[in-house]
Amino acid sequence: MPVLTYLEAIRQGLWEEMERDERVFLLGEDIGVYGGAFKVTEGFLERFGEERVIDTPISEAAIVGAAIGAALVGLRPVAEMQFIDFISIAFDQLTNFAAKCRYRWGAAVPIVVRGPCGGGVHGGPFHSQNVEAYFFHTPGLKIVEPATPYDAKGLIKAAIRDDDPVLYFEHKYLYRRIRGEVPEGDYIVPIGKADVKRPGRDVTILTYGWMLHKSLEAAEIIASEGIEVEVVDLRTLLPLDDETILSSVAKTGRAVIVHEDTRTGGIAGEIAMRINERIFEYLEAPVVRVTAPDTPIPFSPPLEEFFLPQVEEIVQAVRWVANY
Amino acid sequence: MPVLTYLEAIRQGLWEEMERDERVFLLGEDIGVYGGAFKVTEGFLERFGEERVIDTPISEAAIVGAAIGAALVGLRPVAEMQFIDFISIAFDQLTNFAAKCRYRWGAAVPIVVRGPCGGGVHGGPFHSQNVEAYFFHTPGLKIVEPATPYDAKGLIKAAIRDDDPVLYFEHKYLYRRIRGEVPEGDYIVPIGKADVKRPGRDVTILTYGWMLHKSLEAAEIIASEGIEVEVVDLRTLLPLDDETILSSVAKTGRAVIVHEDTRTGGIAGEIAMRINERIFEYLEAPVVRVTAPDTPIPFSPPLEEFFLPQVEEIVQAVRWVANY
Amino acid sequence: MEEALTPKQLLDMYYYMKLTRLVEERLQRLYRQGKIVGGLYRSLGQEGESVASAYALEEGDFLAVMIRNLGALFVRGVRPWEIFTQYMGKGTSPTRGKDNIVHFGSVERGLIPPISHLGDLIPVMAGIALASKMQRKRSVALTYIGDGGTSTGAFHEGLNFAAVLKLPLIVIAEDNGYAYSTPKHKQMAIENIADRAIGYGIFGETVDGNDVIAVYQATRRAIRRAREGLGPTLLEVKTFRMRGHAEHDDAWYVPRELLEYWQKRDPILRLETYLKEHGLADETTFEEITHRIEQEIEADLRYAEESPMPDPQIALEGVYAESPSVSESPSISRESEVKARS
Amino acid sequence: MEEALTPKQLLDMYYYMKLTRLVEERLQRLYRQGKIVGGLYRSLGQEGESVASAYALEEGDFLAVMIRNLGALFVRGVRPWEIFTQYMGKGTSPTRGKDNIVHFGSVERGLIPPISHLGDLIPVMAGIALASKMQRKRSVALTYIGDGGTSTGAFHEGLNFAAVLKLPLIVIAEDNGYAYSTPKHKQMAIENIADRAIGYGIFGETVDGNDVIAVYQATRRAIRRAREGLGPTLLEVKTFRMRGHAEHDDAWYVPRELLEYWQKRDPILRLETYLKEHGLADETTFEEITHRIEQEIEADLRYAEESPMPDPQIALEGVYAESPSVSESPSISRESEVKARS
Ligand SMILES: Cc1ncc(C[n+]2csc(CCOP(=O)(O)OP(=O)(O)O)c2C)c(N)n1
Ligand SMILES: Cc1ncc(C[n+]2csc(CCOP(=O)(O)OP(=O)(O)O)c2C)c(N)n1
Ligand SMILES: [Mg+2]
Ligand SMILES: [Mg+2]
Repeated sequence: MPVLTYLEAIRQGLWEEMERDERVFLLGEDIGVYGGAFKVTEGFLERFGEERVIDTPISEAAIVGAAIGAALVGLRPVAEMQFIDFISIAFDQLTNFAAKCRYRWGAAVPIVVRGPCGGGVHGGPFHSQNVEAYFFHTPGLKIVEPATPYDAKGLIKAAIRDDDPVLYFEHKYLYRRIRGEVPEGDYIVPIGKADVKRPGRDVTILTYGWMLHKSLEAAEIIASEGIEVEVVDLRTLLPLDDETILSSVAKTGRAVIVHEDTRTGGIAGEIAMRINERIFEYLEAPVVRVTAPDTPIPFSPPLEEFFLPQVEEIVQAVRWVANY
Repeated sequence: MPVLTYLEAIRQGLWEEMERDERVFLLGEDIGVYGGAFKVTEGFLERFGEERVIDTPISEAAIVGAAIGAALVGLRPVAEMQFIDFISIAFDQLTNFAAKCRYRWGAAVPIVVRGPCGGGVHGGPFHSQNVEAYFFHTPGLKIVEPATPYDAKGLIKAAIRDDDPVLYFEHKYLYRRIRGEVPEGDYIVPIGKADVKRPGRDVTILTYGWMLHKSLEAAEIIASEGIEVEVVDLRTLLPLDDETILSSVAKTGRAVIVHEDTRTGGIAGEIAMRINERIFEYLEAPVVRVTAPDTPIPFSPPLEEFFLPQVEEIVQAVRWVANY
Repeated sequence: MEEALTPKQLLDMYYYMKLTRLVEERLQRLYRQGKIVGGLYRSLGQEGESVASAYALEEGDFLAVMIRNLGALFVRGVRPWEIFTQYMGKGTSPTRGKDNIVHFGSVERGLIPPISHLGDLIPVMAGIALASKMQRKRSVALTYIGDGGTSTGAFHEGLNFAAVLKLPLIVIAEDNGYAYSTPKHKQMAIENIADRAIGYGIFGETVDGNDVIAVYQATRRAIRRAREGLGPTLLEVKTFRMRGHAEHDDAWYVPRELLEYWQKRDPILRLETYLKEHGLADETTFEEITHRIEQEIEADLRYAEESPMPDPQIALEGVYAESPSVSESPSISRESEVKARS
Repeated sequence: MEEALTPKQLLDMYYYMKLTRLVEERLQRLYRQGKIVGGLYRSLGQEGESVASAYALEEGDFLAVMIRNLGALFVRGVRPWEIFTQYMGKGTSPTRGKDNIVHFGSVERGLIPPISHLGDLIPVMAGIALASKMQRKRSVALTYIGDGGTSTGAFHEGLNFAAVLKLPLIVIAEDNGYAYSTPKHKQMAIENIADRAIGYGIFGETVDGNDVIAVYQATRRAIRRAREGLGPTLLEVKTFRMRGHAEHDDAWYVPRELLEYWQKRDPILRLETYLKEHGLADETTFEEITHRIEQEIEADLRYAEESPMPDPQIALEGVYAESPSVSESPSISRESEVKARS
């Protein structure tokens, strides 16, 4: 099977969907001529033409608004946010317009809004954010964040084919650093399904995005101490895959939630709540979380590193719950 | 002591702060000549003049942006959102500009953004929302929501005097329905402090806003069954008053979190997570929550009533944890 | 090159304007009787521009109204019972009680409902216009914005986006003097909203909004340009809001002289005068139309009043395409669930 | 009524322009040496408009720059070490490593830093102008926006807000041909950004951005009007971005002829020519200034290079006014805490 980077996998998924379905089109800032700030859409303009690869003005609200309009009348727009931080400007269109159409008047809004999220590249406070928690609270939206090339391709296809608005977060740290086998041609990673990336019986780590890789590292380290960690890659953040989450934690009785996003109001809270609501009596230890602290994300490398959750913290958290 | 409505208490607090400190000024849509859509600022224009009571264009991003600018140079702006639902348009200014100034460059942004939130008046999907969870995840912001006239006055004063950006949510259902004793003259309800509105030893209810009143009703009902509920009014949602929350739950060993806001990603998750992280071993039962379901808020009375958490649901939840 | 209106078309427009006014008058009575849920927003005095602009559209075009464009909905096939049931929150309403007022529509009918947030429709309608262009359709997208709504960022982003991509979008800017209690001069430092067209490089025009023929013709021009690929138009209609923002607002802040000035320019009266002067109708015609409308209203209102309120369970439906797994109610079923899991 | 510049002022401006260029050239070397953290944004070719507009300000005025206004910062007292430490993420940088590039400032110095989100500064600077007006101060607020940034909703909301309230705000709109890879004609369907002033009812003017005297004088006019209570100005400067969006971008999409055209109009060369033609300076003057700048740069750079990186703990500080109770790290301390609580 071909080995692709995470970025190439996204590109391939987008490309194949554009080939498959002419209703699919792209819009965003600098995605055409330039191929996107991270070159995800490089070559698309040449292949698919200006009508399906649209360089827009710097107007995130209009980009998302126009995507909504086009989706309402049957197209399948994929809008890029140059950095996901700028989605804050489309917050209103997403949470009030896109998310509520189906409920209010039965209209489908099959848009995908994608863009690079996350830290690790010294982007500073406005080019490094994780924004899932801002949208996680909006019924009507779906949120996915792949961690591997395989999932990246499968999820972008699923997102485009989904009949509801999907936010697709790409972790920029993984773009060119993570490679993996990706089947040629068509396949789907279903939205709403988590994936056990490493099976284990003692402690469950629930995570996604870049932190999957740190968690797998931590699991490897801790395995030498005889603790077998099960690492669940959430992949879809909304709706959460309760079944996979709860059955893993019911099995291990111990859960560590790891997210790169800041702590208070991050999605770990909801997950812990669900575990506690549904399988309280299976818990052998408190559910703990490893997250960034409650600050903006700082720029300078020593600060950013201190801010971001590190493997060692995950190891310690796992040890702590294992020994509870 | 004089008895005021919740709305009058807010008005009095605002008025006294305007009298006390000439740096305080108001801006928003229709707040001057008209006195605000809900008449919170009625009479202010006449007393304080056009310079301190500014009718603005319909531009929530500019209203909040301008408030930030004025606050940076030493003023104390209080911005009104005509309905809190429209704060979505100022989401970017609040989460990216206001919240991060102090951290990035040490600048204080002492703004207050206030407005009517919540359901119960058949306002439909865009005039009834609760938006706390959207801002709860932003380090640098503070969030308060009073439930009583006393707290309403004390918190608006605290919010105006606070050196950081504060979102002040007023529940429109309570405006004219809730009355209570309010001291004349100056006092403060400190930001960051919850309040035990009813002491009890068996189960803790953690709640705020309109739901405080429903929770007190539920506590009353359930008292006849011999279950003594402690009702904690959070009042400040960010930062949460961990001490009051945890010591109550550590005492009762049982917690029900009640919020009017929708379920997934609502602030109940964070609270449950903290309880679980810190006082897991004191828990005699899972922490449960009574919330609105994961849908937009519907308009028609039977739908809205079904959507909103009801006293009977709180009673059942309390019974369930009490008997666990 | 003006497009002349036939007598039939003029009478058609008259019917829709009158229908709008009478439905709203009936709504006002219902409001006073406490039969309406929530607020009532009237378009008194603005029936002309709403009807005439929508009347200029053709099949396949898309329309998105704001709160004062009830007349435009009627032109596009909406019937009074839809309005009554919406305002009453009935289970038979187009949204089954989920949303209110003119917040309903369907893509099939070419009707895109607004959300309350002013301005948001403009980028959305730009997207519909974009789709039309991409699919080589003739369809145009038409929407409205109040003088107040033009202050929103969405207005700007949407119009500029449409301008750059030369999309078949028509935005009718309604200068009706006020945005809630805020007079236009506190909303913008210009006299004519159409001047904003200059800053977008699009067509701008200001017409008398209470002259239905002028509005119709200007809209036709805009539509023609749009279909020819010449891009968007910002068409300003000068009119006046003859009631408060909503019925709870008695609009004491509006000078009486302004109301009197515009009262004399009532669009329905003006059309009546025109029709009479041109020998196209007389009082009998108007009475017949009014009578017909009253009957339609009675029947539709009866249906609405007899309709049941929605089944509460509907509140949980329709969030996602797949039958949604809406969160269960709190804790009651939880014990059994936990058991089921073990 | 033009305000003449004294020879001293012209040489001052020359110094700041040259300082900007040489600091950036040094940054570019550092960038290639891998000594810079993150991206490098140059203002090559735009030093003139940045310096001249800021030079028109007086004490007590407020300035907020965007990424291509390094020169404006120097005019207002920023020194090269601040820039070097910012770009290197040093603990001695004005933000102690928390933010990067020109994202620093202080109210006392009258410098308001941008956030990355384009357009957001305009409402914020409108608020500063509002405060100035309310407090009966003479201060004006001046900020910049790129051709691309004018497409944002914040641009519109902020300018309209300032227009209605007649605030002392000056927005310098920099038409530098591109927004990242996007040429201006894909950003807007107009030739001159200043035309947008018409839609706000404010003063608009377009000047040659590479003519520092023209920019200075136009800014002075705008400031004078602002101080007289005549409201905001949208002042467009025509210039060109002579490098890529940032240093990683080689700007292959920019036609070579355009670069050549603008190369000939380099603002520093033009000022040199002017100074020479008017007998105000000769090559020696320029060499002396350059020499002085080089020495300043060396010293400041040394300081920056020798500065330590920030103490990681700083990452947790300064979120709130009161010493923040930043969330503790995960689970390690938790056991003892639970104990403490019992
Ligand atoms: C973004 C936003 N802010 C505030 C409101 C509240 N609001 C509803 S209608 C209205 C006035 C609208 O005035 P205008 O656009 O002139 O329309 P008109 O009512 O005159 O037809 C306001 C402020 C809103 N709906 N959306
Ligand atoms: C709201 C927003 N969207 C996207 C970006 C990403 N971005 C940064 S600079 C830039 C281009 C800016 O162009 P322009 O405003 O013309 O300024 P210039 O770089 O030419 O000085 C873009 C798209 C951003 N910073 N903010
Ligand atoms: Mg109006
Ligand atoms: Mg530019």
